[in-house]
Amino acid sequence: MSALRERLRISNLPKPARYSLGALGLVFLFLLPNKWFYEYLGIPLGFAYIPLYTTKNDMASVLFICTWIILLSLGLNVVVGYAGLLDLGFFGFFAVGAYVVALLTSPESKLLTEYNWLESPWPWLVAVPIGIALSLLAGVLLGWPTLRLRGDYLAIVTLGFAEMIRIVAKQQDWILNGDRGIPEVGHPPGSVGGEPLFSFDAKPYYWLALCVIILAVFLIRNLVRSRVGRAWVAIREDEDAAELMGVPTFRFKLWAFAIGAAVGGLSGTLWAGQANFVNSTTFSLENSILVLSAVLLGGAGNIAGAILGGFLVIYIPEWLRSVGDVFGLPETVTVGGSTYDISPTSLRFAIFGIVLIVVMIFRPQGLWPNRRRAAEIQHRKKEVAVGE
Amino acid sequence: MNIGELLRSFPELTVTGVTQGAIYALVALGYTLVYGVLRLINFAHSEVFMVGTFAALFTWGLFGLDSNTERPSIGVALLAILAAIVVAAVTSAAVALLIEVTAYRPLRHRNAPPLAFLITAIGASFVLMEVAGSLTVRRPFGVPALLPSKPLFDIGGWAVTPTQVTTVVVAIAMLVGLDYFVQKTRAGRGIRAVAQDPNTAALMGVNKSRVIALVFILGGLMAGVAAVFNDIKTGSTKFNVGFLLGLKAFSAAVLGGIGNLRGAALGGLLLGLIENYASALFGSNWRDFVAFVALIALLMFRPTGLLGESLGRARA
Amino acid sequence: MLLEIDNITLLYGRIQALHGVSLNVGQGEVVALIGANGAGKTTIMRAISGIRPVASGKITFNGEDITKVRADLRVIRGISQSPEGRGVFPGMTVQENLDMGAYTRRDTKEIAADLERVYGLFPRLKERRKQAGGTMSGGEQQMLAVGRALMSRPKLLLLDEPSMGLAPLLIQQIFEIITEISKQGTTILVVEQNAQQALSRADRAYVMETGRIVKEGNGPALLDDPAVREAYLGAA
Amino acid sequence: MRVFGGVAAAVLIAGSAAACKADSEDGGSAACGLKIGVFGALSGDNAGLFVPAKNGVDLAISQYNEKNKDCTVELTTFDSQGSPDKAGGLATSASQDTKIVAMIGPGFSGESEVANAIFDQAKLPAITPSATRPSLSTKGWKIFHRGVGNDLSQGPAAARYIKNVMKAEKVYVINDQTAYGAGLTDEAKKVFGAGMIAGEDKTSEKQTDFAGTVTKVKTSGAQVIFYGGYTAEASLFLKQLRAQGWTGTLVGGDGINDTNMLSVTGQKDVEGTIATCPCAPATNAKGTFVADYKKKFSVDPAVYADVAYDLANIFLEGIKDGKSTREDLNTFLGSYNKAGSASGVTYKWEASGELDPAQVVVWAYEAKGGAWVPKQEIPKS
Repeated sequence: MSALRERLRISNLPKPARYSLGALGLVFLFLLPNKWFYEYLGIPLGFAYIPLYTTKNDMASVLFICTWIILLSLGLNVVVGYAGLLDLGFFGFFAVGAYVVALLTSPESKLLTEYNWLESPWPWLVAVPIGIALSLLAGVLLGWPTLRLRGDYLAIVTLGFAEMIRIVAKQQDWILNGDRGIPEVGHPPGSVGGEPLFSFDAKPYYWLALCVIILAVFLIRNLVRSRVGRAWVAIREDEDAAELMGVPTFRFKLWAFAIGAAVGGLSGTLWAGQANFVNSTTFSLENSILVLSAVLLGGAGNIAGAILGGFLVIYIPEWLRSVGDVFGLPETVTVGGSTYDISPTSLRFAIFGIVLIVVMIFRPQGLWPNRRRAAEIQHRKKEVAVGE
Repeated sequence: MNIGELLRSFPELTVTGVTQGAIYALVALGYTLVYGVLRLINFAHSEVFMVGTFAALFTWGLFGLDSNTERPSIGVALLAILAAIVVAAVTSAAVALLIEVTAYRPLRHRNAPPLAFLITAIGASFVLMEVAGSLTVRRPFGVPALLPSKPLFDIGGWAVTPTQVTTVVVAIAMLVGLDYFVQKTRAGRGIRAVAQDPNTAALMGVNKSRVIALVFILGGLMAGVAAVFNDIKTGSTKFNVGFLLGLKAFSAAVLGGIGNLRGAALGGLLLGLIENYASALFGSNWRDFVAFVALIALLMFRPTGLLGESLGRARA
Repeated sequence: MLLEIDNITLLYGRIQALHGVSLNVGQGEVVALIGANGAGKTTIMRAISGIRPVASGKITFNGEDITKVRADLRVIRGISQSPEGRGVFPGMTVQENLDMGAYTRRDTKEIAADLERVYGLFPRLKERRKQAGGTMSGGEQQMLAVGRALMSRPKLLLLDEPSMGLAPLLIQQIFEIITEISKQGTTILVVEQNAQQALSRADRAYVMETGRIVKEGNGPALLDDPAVREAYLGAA
Repeated sequence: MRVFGGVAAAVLIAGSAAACKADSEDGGSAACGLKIGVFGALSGDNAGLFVPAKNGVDLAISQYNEKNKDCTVELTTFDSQGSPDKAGGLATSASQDTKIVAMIGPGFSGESEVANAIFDQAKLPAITPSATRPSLSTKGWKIFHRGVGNDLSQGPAAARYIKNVMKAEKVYVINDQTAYGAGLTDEAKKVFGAGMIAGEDKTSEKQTDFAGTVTKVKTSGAQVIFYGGYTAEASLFLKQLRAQGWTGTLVGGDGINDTNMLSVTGQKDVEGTIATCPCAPATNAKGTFVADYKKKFSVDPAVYADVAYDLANIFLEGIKDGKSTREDLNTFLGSYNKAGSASGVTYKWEASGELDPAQVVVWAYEAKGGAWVPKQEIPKS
């Protein structure tokens, strides 16, 4: 059984088969946001039909949300999965990227209207590298003083950092304009037949983000397979031992932080380009927690796992919106004269919470873990003390 | 910066800060107890607290008290508070134990990596909060007026209300009681033993599972008591009341040195004061900002919190 | 036989630490287990006390199969261990550490008597009863660990490297106390690197190498075995 | 595998009613089986502000369906969690469903920025019961309608009431940092002028402890607070003020003009509190709305529930009239001019989508004996 599975592993297939499989997968992903394509994704069961697309939310938009969450989990995976640093405030870097783009590209940005630093809004494409650079800088600035802290102390510091960014963003009279936000954020360039390519339709953004993800995956994969990646793993496994072996742990941890932050910022710039409107409500702590769940649900320390996790944490709740219709479940229930809303739409995060618990109980290593880590965890399982 | 504001209202800021700090401290104990024994941030503890606030409200409902009823006589009020403490503490403890049994114990049996616990904790938190949100239609609920608002006495020109006195007194009693329990009783010794060295504790005949369950129950009891006084103090509750307070209490636990009971008490008190002073100095909108700056600054100088880590390892 | 170990194997991750080990300890005996570092002695102790699960084989204590019994319940059945590295609770006082040894017992009066008995064996501990365990010297911690193990009134006392890191004079003292305890009627299984002391005081002994028992016999007889002498006593 | 079997069984029981792609294409005559969407925060932290509005729409539609059993209208919810980052996809999704001919929402100003642009492209008429940011009506959206006065109407009116009617000398100004709360106080402050403002502070959503702010208010000596924000915080804040012995008057906008403000704060503490509302008491009989709402949802209607109920009824009236397309309904709104039965507001829109300023009368209501009692119309200048 396991031998067969081994033989069927993609990495063990002959090269041409592997490449054509990969190409097929890519074609599938690029076709996915098209209605004529996804409408037929589903499970026919007798005369019933379970659609796999999100019937209550635009599939292309959901996919786009998936992509920027995936980018975030790729970034956080470097920090948590590879370097083993618990970061509870990763969304802070996303906020930095998003706000930089919003401030530079919106005609209603206070940089133009109040401070007169800019004469006219900058194009999105120019703002993106600045956003990434400033996120990276934020990562270094946060990491420099705090990376000496260990474990859970680092966790609370990162959480505090994200909250501080949110509180600053919340101030109406400050540059970020609080809850009122910054409208008319710039979009990526390009037009088709006179119409701008990037406007309200989420599809082109999804395709763009997909390309960015592919690029990011290649970059991160090469990094992980290099000396840097090995240093990270050494730090994760045993920081003291790594230090003794001559690994400059602080520098590599800072590296992980900075790279993670840059990828997080990149995600923010992409999102702002599509969102059209940026305000402080998006940057709540719940989102940081969601991204962390994505990484760990997928399988920390594995790029594919981070991608899967990032996809699922968005897709599952969004898909759950429609499951009431699919299965013909009642929306409300009346108990003792009181009506309670039990529609999957309103309970979807409760259901998602149960999914998280169940997955972690049966696959503590995540759904698609790093093979080596999975093996370690499999063996740990046998070492549970008697009767525990 | 508004130093005048701070100086003018210093006594009252201190009194209200101590009251808030007492509630933080009680909730922080739950984080610290579990962390001390399991090295685990019990993210769902905030919802244990939230359930407690509703349990208290329910109890007062049984007394026929709601936010519109006249203030009851002092005897009835104290009885109602006492009943609410019992009900809320027991309910919270039961929820805490339920979380341990459903979300953590199965993972321990599989020797799962620490971060897996964090995810089930987040999952449990989602479940509790969303279910409570659905059941309560996500609306706020008013708490009956119980204790008279006439001040009991003055501190530096600031009137101290019965609510503040009761909150602080009960919190101190709970803290002292818990400290005594952990330091002096057989079960408390078991907790400390597991916290300090789980393997050796097993060699002494300590049942680790039972100790862990006990720790969750104790944390739940504290959170339940905190919930009662938070109800009385803020005058209302809502399905998401735990989130922010849990975050603060967790910060307080870290501030004092997570895993350290007295540290949690100290951290809670400090955080309550810092917040109040900060809202006078910089405006309430910067309150949490300043609290986090203070926390981070402190961790720079004392990387394991004010009193250092670990249950009972800090030498008294 | 008080303790019978039948063909147990044990894994650390993918590494097999014990390969079918069998040994037994009779009522009232002092049995020594000697071997080089990493031979698996401590692992056997952990298997007996139950903080490590065995992969296969059987452990019988007092006629009862305890292979699947939880560690804390084995203490109640009468197995007590002074673990390797002493395992003193650093944040507890000497007195509290000793009280931990009697954790499973409820007979307050007799506990007090046993406490006096331990203080009688280790007067040094009595002097330091209020001191935190973590602040004591290595020798004192060792005494504390042994004393604490006695506090549960064990039928079988497991001593893991009681002489580790001690000055020669203290080693002598510790072993005299072990003999004393044995005379008072407690069965003892002792793991030692100091083969000289262990073998000269043991009724029987086992020699371990790389997770297997390679020799067994009378303590004094093994002391005279040339192979043992060469391997563990540093003399031909 | 067993789980899967259960799923399959559920599907079979659900039968052909289960979402079949082809289903939405056929159906009865043109005007039947239409859908009205509700767009806003239905779960998550901000849901408390919008769930009542959704319930209001739900009530209106179920009452309509009760009377028109042969030709019903369906409610479709879009839970954006109030967040602009979720709004785009849901708005697109709503636009694509041609059965959806009308939209109540989005609930908040932030998500409105994103969603209305998409509705405008799809020509889907939308009326927001609660997004009060003034600039929303200046974006050139043809489908945008606002069912309440914006910050520019209520903020100054409340300020005038404090200044001219209450004749307060000192007022403490507080907002909750939401677009609504800050907008309200910003406009009010312009009326007060600097000399009148005894102090300012900001609260946050989800905040439950207001000790710092309470202390500041008390030491400032102000006897009037203008609070820009919602019931969830205002009720707690007022309660804590009273617990510390503050005896002044709290004045707020329609964000606190709901029954929860009364019940959560408690009759004794809330007594005397002023809430403005762009609705006149003559039409403010509220009919059987409160009772009906309470019967259906077992709670008192909260902020914007009445507005949303009225707005849904406007759409339903249009549908009943045979306006079965988005364009028709949008035109219908353009010429509408009637008072709502629950909120008492006269709904007549300008081309920009704002309520006709002539119709926006702002009244002050006072909490008295456990109810909001109309006090007086606030003069326009």
